[in-house]
Amino acid sequence: MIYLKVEIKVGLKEGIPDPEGVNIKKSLKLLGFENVENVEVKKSYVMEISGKDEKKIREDIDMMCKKLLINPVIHDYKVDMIK
Amino acid sequence: MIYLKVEIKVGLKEGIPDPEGVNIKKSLKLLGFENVENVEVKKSYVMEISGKDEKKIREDIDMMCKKLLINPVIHDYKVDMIK
Amino acid sequence: MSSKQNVFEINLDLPDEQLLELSNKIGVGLSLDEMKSVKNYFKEKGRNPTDIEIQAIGQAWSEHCCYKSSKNLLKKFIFNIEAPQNIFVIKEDAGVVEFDKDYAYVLALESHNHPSAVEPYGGAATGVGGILRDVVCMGAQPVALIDPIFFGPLDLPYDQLPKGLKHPEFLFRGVVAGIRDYGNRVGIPTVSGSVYFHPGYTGNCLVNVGCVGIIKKEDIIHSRVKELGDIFVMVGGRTGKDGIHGVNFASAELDETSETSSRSAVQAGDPLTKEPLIHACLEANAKKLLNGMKDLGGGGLSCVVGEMAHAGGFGAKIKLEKVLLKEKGMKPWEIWISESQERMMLAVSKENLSKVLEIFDMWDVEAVVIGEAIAEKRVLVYYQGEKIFDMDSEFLTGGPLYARDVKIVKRDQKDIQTQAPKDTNDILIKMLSDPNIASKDWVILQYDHTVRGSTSLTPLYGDVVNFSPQDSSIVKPVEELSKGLVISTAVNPFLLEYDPYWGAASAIDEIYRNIVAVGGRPHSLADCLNFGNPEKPESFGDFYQAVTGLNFATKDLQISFSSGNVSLYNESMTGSCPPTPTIVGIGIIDDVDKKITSNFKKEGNSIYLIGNTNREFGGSLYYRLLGINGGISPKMNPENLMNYSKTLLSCMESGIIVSCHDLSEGGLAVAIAEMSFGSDFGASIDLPVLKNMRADEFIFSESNTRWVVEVKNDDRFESILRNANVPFLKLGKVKGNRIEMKQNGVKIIDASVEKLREKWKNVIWEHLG
Amino acid sequence: MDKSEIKVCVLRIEGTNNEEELYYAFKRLGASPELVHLKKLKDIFDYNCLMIPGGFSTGDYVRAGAIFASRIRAKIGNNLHKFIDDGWPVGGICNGFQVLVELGVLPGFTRREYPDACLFLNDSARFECRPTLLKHESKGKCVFTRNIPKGEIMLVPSAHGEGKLLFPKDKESEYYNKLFENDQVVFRYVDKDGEYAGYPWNPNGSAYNIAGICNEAGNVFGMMPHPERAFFDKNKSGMSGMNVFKSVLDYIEEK
Ligand SMILES: Nc1ncnc2c1ncn2[C@@H]1O[C@H](COP(=O)(O)OP(=O)(O)O)[C@@H](O)[C@H]1O
Ligand SMILES: [Mg+2]
Repeated sequence: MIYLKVEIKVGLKEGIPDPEGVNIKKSLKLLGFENVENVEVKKSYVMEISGKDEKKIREDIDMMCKKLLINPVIHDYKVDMIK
Repeated sequence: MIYLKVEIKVGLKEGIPDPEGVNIKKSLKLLGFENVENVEVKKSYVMEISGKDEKKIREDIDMMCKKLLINPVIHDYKVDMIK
Repeated sequence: MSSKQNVFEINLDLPDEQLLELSNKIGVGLSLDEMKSVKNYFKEKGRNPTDIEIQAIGQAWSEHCCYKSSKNLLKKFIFNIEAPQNIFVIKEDAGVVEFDKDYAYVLALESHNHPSAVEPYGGAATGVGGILRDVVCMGAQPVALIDPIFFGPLDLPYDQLPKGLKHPEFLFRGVVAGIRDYGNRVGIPTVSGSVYFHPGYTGNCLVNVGCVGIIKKEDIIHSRVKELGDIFVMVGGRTGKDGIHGVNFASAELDETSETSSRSAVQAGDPLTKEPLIHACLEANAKKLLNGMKDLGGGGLSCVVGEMAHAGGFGAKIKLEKVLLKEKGMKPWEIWISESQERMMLAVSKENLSKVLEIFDMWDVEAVVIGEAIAEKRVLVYYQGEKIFDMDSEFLTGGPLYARDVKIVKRDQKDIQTQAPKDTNDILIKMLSDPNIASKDWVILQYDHTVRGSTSLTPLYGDVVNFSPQDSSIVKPVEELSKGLVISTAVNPFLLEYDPYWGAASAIDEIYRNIVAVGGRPHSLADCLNFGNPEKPESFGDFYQAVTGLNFATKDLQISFSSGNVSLYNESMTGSCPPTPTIVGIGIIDDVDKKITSNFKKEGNSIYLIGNTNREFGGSLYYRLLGINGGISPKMNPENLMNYSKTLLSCMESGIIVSCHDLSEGGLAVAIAEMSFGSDFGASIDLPVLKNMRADEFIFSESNTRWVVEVKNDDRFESILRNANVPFLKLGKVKGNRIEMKQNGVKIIDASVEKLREKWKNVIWEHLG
Repeated sequence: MDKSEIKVCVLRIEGTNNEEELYYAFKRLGASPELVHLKKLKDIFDYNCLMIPGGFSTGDYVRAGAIFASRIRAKIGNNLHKFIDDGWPVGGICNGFQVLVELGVLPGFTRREYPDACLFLNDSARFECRPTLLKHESKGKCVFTRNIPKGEIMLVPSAHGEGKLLFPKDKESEYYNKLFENDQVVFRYVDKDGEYAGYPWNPNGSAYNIAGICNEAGNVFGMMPHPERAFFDKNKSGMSGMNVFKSVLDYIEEK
């Protein structure tokens, strides 16, 4: 049994419109930050997870993403092992 | 004039409970992922930003955070230069 | 015509099978016959089409845009029902019906099924966005949103989920979040809806969205060009590659590859662009600066320009490079058919142009001139000076019509004798914990249903934290008037699956009951017909039966369908969805303060049942729980429905009835339990002894045209009903904090309100957390 | 000043969406409210009262109220403080309350460029639209509730995802003490018996069931629930949201 701390980073796939990013950029410009472009918003889930081995944990994370955290049609995700 | 891609990571300060994380943990457990603990949710803003030099850009980012992106009562932030 | 500028000639001089292949390859979804008539059209013109021309035809001739399978039947059974209160119905994006002498209300209902099956959050959100535009483009202020949604079972084991499909729970979460985030952010209350779970929706979730708006009659505006030289001004969001081929996608079955192949059909809603867009459009219209307005929905610019010009008796000349884009490198045909969200088209006369642009500037909404109306009835598109599109609008907008084969599947219906259950109490508990009956507060309380400050009756209502489900919601749309709009949703897919004809008729009965139950006079309807593949005769047979059932039930009620939508091809590898003609009903209540609610009011008041109870268990929850497939489906009689309703309304008017709930799934037992949930009161019921029905059958029957009422003055009530020939039964009293039902002194139901409420409240939460 | 002369500025930008109800709340009482887009606001001193409505100003994308607050600060910053110091009333409802907190004028213990409190995600992590019971706690300082007797209980709808009042961890007890000592706690969530109760009576998990507060002077006020949506006394309880608007108009009339 091992314990890992992982970070699952979720972003939008290339070409998927991102109203949140667009609106935040607009607000930053209105506040005088003219020098900002291409704002993207990402979300990440940091969690502790246990399992038989790293492989099993990876599989669990993939399932978790599929079942709850992301939609593969629009999202990309990346998993970082923190420790 | 230089251009940088930066990631501003916003998280909750130590000791501030994270209802979203708690909720996601609960949903994951309902889905059968009993092996998950301490879920935290973070948000990050990835953007391209231009300025005279890196120092000026850092200052701008700090201003942006202070003026808009974070509330110091609950948030911490960290800036990563991506390129 | 030019082949520069990224525009290509499409060679149609091909043998049949290659024609069909071509249609698939370029994603226009045209059938062989359709491809052939396109080929002939261009042959006569002596040239081949450009890619943008054939793409435009693909849009305009899709099932979604031109109703090619359903139109004949709709004309015969739906459109021809008339009602005097209609001002302007069926013809445009939304129906317009009289509210009072100065005001009209606007009603629209749509499906956003396929996009939601692939990307539930964005699909549902853009569904809300789209229906808002349909109402705004009549010039109306949206005042309420409605969201009937349908999914597979929440507890479907993952290993039974066919590949390429998303789990019902994932879809459900995503859809609700999409509706919530969009509706709440634009600030229009989501006041009504329904949630159904049925295995038939596993591969075909349905997301229907409705919207009601209010408008001064003098401000009604049409979706057409008014005068020669009218300028086309495109306003709102920018155009991108999102939502290309959305309508073709909506007009095909889903399969394993839909997830990846349909990425371009994914749309994202931007409520933050929509909210000021609504303000700006309504302000320009109220200032009489617009000649016409239409939303960009399915088919994008391609449909909007042709239809607006055609409806006004004109043509159009467009400079496509003027369209503001989200991204570089879009091909002209992509610009022309993109379904990016939050866009509207205005027709403006020259002298008003600068004033219109000023208003949009004030709201920080982008607006650009992209062309003008011309006398010749053609659509001409130029791109950087070169003509790339030249077609007559008649041909473009005149899609094909089909008389599809209808095969009526015979459904034998016989009355069945069952054994009396050992524990009727337990059956009631099972019913209340069935996800289709259980409280939907998990969904409803995430939607802001009180924003705009005009919601007079919320979907859940009771004593602060405990709620009874209400049959309809009420919105008071005009500051100076005490009049309200009563809004409700109905359809029971289990009844329709069992019997499409009577199931559809039952939906009309239910919507009527729901409106009357809160004190409203039924006034108009909208229908969203969600069915399977119309090219399959049995599936189209279901469609045929359902529309004839709707016709039978509605034609004498003096209300009509003012708006609607057909969504076919709700079919995947798990088969077709159950026939689902979602009905939204609007009623009028003259004084919103006289609304009737469903929660019990006072101990000692009498409880009555109105209407006749029959052995009608076909498609019922009771037989489902017993695992029986059989029985007779509930019938309805429009004349009785009208008569009982009229009588109930007059009793409500005179204050004799203090609460009311209609009987639907689970029958009398469930209705009484629900009435107790929003109060602290139970009920003590004495059941009649009937020749042909046991007590359990009596309390679980799903016969139509019935209500439970709580009454203050028994004598007056009984005499009014007797005089009007309305059947009624005195059942008992509001009493204590238990639900007790006895027959001949024998208790068959005995449970505390608290316990029943707990069961009813927790089911969905236990799944979703 | 006569009521009809009282000019109330109901401030809007994209995404505010309770401004019409708020406008009517003042209109029905005979005042002269105006819907003013932040872009068009010339001088706050043209008005006698500033109201920030609910909704999702700029979509709430960064954080509830954050962008609206920044834009107000950029546009009228110093004048807003002067307006407040001169005793003119400033009110925020729901998202408006969040804006006033982000602006740092509520609870207003420190006058700095950044907030000294936060309205944080509800404990349920969800948007909650439900009726709530509020107990009026102000001893008379808050100019928006002076007409409401202390201890009165009102039924007012709530509809928000971020309504939990939070203070900096190290200042928590100091700030709560101050709030109570200074008579800055205006409304608290209660149950049917008038007791301070947990979820769902308290829809967001706010400490001490706090639903609305004012500044030390009593002229800046914010609350999460929506009195403008309960303007009329539908439930015949004798109390309605109207009293909030009537109180502040009476105050201005006397001023
Ligand atoms: N998805 C939803 N969104 C908004 N309101 C809903 C939704 N589902 C149900 N409701 C509302 O909840 C109430 C009860 O619904 P339901 O139990 O389906 O009623 P009925 O059985 O009378 O059709 C109705 O007012 C209905 O409009
Ligand atoms: Mg009902």
